[in-house]
Amino acid sequence: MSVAIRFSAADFEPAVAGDQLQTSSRPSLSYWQDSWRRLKQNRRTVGSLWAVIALGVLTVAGPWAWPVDPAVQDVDQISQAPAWPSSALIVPAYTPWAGITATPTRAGEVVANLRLAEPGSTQAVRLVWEPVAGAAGYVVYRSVYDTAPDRALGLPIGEVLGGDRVSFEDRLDLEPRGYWYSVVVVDENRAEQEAYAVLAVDLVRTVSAEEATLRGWVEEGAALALGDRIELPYHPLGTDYLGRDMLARLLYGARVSLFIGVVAPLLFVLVGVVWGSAAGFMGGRIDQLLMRIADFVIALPFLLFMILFKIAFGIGPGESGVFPMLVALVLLGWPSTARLVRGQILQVRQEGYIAASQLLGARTGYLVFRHMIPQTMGVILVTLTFAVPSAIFTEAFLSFIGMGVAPPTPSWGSMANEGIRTMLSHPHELLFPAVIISVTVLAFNLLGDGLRDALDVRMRGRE
Amino acid sequence: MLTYTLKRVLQGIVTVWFIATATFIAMHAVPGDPLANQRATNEQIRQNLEQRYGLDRPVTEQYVVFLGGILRGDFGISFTQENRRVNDIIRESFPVSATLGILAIVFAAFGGVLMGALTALFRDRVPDLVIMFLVILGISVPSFVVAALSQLTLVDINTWLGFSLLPVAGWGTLRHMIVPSMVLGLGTMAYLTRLMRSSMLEITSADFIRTARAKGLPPSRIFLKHQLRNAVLPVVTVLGPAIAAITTGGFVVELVFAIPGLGRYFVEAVQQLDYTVIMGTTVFYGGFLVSMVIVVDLLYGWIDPRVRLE
Amino acid sequence: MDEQPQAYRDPMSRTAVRQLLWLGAISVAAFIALMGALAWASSITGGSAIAGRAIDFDTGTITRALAQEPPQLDSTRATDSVSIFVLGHIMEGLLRYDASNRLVGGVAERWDIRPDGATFWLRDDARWSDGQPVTAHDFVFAWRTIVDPANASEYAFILYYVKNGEAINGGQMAPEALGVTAVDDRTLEVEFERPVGFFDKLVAFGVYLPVREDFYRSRNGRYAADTEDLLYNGPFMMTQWVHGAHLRMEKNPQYWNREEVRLNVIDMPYVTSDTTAVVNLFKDGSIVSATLGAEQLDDAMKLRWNIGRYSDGSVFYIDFNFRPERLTSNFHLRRALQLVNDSGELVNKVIALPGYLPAVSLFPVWLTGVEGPFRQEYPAPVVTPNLAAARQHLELAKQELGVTEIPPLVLLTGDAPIANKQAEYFQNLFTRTLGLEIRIDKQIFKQRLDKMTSGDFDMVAAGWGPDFADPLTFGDLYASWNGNNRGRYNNPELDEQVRIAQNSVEPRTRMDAFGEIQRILIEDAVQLPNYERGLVYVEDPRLRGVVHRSVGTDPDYSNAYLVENP
Amino acid sequence: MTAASDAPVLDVRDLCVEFDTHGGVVQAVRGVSFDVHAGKTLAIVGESGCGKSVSVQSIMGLTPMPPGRITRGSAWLDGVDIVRQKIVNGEDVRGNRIGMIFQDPMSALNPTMRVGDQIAETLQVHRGMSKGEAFARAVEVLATVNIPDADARARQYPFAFSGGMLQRAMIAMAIACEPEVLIADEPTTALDVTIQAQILELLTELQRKNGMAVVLITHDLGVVARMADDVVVMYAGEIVESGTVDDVFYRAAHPYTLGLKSAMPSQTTSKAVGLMPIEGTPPDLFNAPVGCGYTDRCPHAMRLCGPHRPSRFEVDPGHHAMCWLHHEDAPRSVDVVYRGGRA
Repeated sequence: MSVAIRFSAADFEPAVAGDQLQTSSRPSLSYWQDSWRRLKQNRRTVGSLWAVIALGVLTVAGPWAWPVDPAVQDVDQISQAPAWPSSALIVPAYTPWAGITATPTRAGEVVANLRLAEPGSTQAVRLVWEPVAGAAGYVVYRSVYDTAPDRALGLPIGEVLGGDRVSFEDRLDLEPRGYWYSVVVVDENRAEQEAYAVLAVDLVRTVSAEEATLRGWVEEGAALALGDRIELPYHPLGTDYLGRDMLARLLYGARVSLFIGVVAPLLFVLVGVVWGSAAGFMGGRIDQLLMRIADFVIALPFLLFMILFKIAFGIGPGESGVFPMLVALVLLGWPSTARLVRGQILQVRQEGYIAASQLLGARTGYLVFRHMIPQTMGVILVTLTFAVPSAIFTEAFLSFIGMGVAPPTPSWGSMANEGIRTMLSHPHELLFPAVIISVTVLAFNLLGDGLRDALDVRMRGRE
Repeated sequence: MLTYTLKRVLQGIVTVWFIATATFIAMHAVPGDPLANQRATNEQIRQNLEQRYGLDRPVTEQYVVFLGGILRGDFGISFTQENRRVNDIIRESFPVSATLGILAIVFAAFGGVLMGALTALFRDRVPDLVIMFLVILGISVPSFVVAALSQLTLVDINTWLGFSLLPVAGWGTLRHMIVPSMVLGLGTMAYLTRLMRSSMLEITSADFIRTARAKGLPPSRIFLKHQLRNAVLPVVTVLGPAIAAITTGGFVVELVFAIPGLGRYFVEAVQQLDYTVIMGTTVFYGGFLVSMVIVVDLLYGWIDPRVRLE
Repeated sequence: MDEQPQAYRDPMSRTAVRQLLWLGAISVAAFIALMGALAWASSITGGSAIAGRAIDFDTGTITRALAQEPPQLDSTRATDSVSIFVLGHIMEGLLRYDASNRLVGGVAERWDIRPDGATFWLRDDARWSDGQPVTAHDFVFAWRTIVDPANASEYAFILYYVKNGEAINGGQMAPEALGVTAVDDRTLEVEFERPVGFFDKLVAFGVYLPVREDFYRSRNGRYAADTEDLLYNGPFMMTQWVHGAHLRMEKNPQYWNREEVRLNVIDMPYVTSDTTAVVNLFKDGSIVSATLGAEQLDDAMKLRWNIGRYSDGSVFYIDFNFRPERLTSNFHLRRALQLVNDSGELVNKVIALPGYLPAVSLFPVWLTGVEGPFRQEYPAPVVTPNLAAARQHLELAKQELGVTEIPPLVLLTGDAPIANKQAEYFQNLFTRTLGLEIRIDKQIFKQRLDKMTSGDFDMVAAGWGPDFADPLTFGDLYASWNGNNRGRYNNPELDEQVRIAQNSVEPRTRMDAFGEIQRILIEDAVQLPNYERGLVYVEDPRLRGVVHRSVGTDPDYSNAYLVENP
Repeated sequence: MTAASDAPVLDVRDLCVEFDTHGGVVQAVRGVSFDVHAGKTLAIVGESGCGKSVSVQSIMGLTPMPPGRITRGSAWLDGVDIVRQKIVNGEDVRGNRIGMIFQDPMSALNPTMRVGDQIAETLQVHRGMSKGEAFARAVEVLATVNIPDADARARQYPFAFSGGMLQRAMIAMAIACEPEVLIADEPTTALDVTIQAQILELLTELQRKNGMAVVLITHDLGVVARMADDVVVMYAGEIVESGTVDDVFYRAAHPYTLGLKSAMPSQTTSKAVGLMPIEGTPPDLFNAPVGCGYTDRCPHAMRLCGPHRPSRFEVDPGHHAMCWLHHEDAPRSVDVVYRGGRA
């Protein structure tokens, strides 16, 4: 038996109510406090919450923080990758060049003394060479790689007709880098000779004073002497296919894409949930009817009906039809969510507590929204987070057929669509929109997951 | 079971009829003259063309002719592909698109279930995060980019190997199907993975899993027979609409991999307002989608007896 | 209490992973099995055995891709470039182009073209692919079918040079009244509606090809629907045609000039309009040639491919709407826009593709004038961009229109990538320089066409490709009676010059007329020329003798040959 | 299967289970010991939340760890501590030698699997039977649990079964491998009274037939009176009284047991007196009480009950109670509690 502990007689008086009340149990939390606590604990969800807030701030304050107009085109800096600010040399304004002719004196297969008529610049490269007798003309090639050893002459940029015309001016997309120009003789039956003359040049970026003022790089009437160097407008994230500042376009694009990317999915998931739960709950003929209507909507040719919408909403040329686009997106997206929610509701309907709640006189609406839909919250959140990218890209497609956002307003989706075309040569035009879309999708996905775990009543009480 | 299928098939036919009618009305409501072409033609030629395609008759009459045609299984002649019957176009191109679509769905379903289960098992650990990241990347990059990049890597692999492991484009043999169907199925696989993960997590805390463990069943059996089977249900429900998305989304893959599918006709017909091809492809796709949805529902009934098909 | 009970998760995940891998293995096997089954099912209908290599020396086969399925191989109704490319290889007209692109005899051995008509003497060894000789009747039947309104051919207007062509096509006369008769099997007599100097170029063009009547009628309406519904008299014949998937042409044993044809097979197992896919096929060594987009230029140079260039003959410009109620009918407004338009900047900076040339006139550089190039003999008046002058014209326009600010102008454009980029460039240009508000109206093909015909635009980005190698194919575009004059430009002085060019035969007067047309278009600022489109392409060095041309069959493999190691 | 006369089949010693929660550690089970003899039924009684389900489930390894943790104690079956090691000579003990049934039959069966298959599963796994053989055996077992038309029923799915029949199916599943011990975690709570009686009847009959030991967890003293041979009363994660059913019913030696009895309706309860519920709620085991957990609610609480944990007094041979009233210095005036033969 246990060791007898000596007790005094007093120990055995009846306990007095006040003195030894047990301390109260742990703090009780309401459902929402508990969810909020669990949400805060999940590092990834907090991170994504901050990301979403950051995106919101970016949309509102962004254009104010980086005051560059996204529609301004800088034709000299087209599709520039993000780089350090560049400068340009002031040179006299460009005047068309009549070119040089010379009577061919000696025969031969290749032109001689291929040289520059004036120092090469991004404004123009003027080649001059000695003519060859019997030549019907010359073809000029340009490559960004050395043409030796295997005669890879690169791009044919021009053809000079007539043996006596011995000059060529190249103005095609000149960038401040090295080029290899080659000139090949063409005989009378238009066959190019094997031999070629090659000239390596290194170009300097130049601009004329008038152009600089026209483009707004310098204030009106600023004193610009020849030979000065001026700073070109700096584009931290580079420029797009028309030389517009990428960072400014991303900030402005956020307004359209985030609005569409968030509001549209919310709307069509909402419609989907209501439609699906009605079908799932009611069952029988109504369920079949609702589901058949869902199939009907999915199978319609999307492009045809979008054009019809455009006319129905009377979107004039060049107007931004954001509201009709929302309607189009909602009409497109709800069937898949509806079908998913219906599937879940069919499972939930069998549960005991649904019958119990019905017994207690719960009306259908309350029953569906209070009991059934929280049960399918996990699946709904997944569809919601997947709807974000599809909404963004459908918006891009709609803008492309002139129904959504009219140019020059940018949107992430259309920027990504344009970026696809030059994916290999200028990857940054696709990379930045794709990255920021991924960040948005990731943020909403993690937030969705975090919400699902936090709101899931079964997880209550667990850490 | 049979009566249910018959009922569903009947409903399917009515749905397809609705689809055809809605498309017919929309097609005629959209502005643009189907016969106009780059070069203006004189009045006489316009009348002859209209007669050949029966466009000179009022719309209602054209509709009756069109319905009669469908019942006889004749969709008429294409406006742009001038001497090809729409039936031939569908007969030759639809099997290709259907093959591509079905392979893509199967790939997406298997992949989605496997990866979804994996992420649920290793919740919040390395595999979960890695797969989650890939899924996010998969869906936030437009499908055209995925197709173009995969074709490019295929070219690099072939050049690196020195012989062509897999053909870069074209159609015909088995090897042509592998990469395009995977690319087409990628987006849906990402979606199914997330879906599977969410339902797996919910099933793990269900009571019958506790009973299964109390029966001393080995973990693998619990996972396969009890957990997986119940978790697959929401995935199956979403297969129906996913098939629609894939077959219509096939246009991009068919363009990049030079696959003679129905996708390009589906899109170009609308651009060219080629009435007969629009109707032909829409009715056919509508039929294909409706039958797929019926198959999926039957499959669902087989997996989850609770949803006994009343 | 040292060892904790195994955590609930560990055994579960290890075995489950084995389970998953096992499940993965089955699914891969099932996937392949399903592919086999579907391949068997689908290969019955579509599909094609792919050779896989670009050039096969021992069978003399080259493989290339097709931009699209040829929509119409009935030569009496074909209009698009892909159909004309195929027809150019499987059929032969009265005349043809030789290896160095000069006009030589085709089915005709000798020919004589006079101001009022022409006579062609056919060679006796010209055969159809079924062995029967090609006779003058085949040409008579073909040309009558083209102008027959029941055939509703869009190219019928090219036959209007032959007597009564236009009347028949308008339904006033019977096809038999056409001014072409077969004097006997070997001689063909043609009577002109009005003198035409370039009739030799016309008969080398796809529309004037022969069609044998008995065979045409025997196919009862299915002529040219499939390989067995066509008769071939050209260097090649079609041996396999899986629509939209695979088209194969083999050397035509019956062709009279078969010795000069050195290729045996032209195999086209890929049909796609995606340029990146075609370039990837070329990089993979599956096809002999590919057109390069801006995207692939860097790659092409890095891989040291030999790159060619040719002009596809078409010109692109901005058309104005001259209907009275439209602002663009005001000359000063158009002049202002013309003075800020710099096609050099558009081509050199924005489009940046080597094949393109800045356009300064409606007539492209490749057109031949009296002897040398047209543009050298009749240089276009130069419009140097001048902002100050442009703004003055803008003020004049505002006064004439009685407005303080020009209301927004609508620029109608299509949905091709370059059209989209170009429209945004002009929108910014006109806003930056003249402060005009431009609204871009993006439409897909048929809707754009509909708006162009109904005049629902202020400006439209448009273009025109040549139908035959003579300035007239561009010259008559702005004639008031021409259906393609979408802006309804109406200038009697220009109409007068077009009639001169149409009716006279003497080259000097015709070219002077085209020179005048060019001056009027520029001085009246009727259009803003943008660029002359050229294509940059890569070709397998082992394939030689391929001819590229702006009008007609392009590329032309009739005289191509293979070189083992270049 | 004749069990050794008095050696216990399952011997649980000083089992402690803790849970990590957001507020800190909850000691759900604070040193529980009991043993189960073949052919006999041990009832574990107590209010919900006193830790009776947790202790049994943690022995069977069903509590998710984390957040749960078994910090002390062991459970001996056949000389092997099954808390540490579930595999005894190559076979998993659960389902094979210890069967278990749960409270809510509606959700305890896999909805997408036929009932017959779910029973056959245990036979396939533990007895290595083929699918057909196991299914046939499953039908027999279903018959033994008085399910009519067992063969057809075996092919049906759980949703086609009523609550009672589902419970029978679960029992069939648990006894398919003729386990030595059957743990029933509130088997009848979810069922209405008539079905309850049938299930209890079935359990006793099965026990009589194959002599298996039954651990019955319930909060219903009526069920205990009917079924149990020995009883263990649990309160706040501890066993406050244990003994034979007569000890606990007629010679209750702990104020909590008395409280429970008086709160239970029986034929003898007169309408006038009515039922006397026990005021207050059991302590939250978030910070487990130092002394006797029942102090707050005990009418006879003394000053030492709060600070000091009562030791375990043996009131009769095999009948123990944890209450300071049994201490020799405790005042005899309060004799409501049976003080055993000694007093």
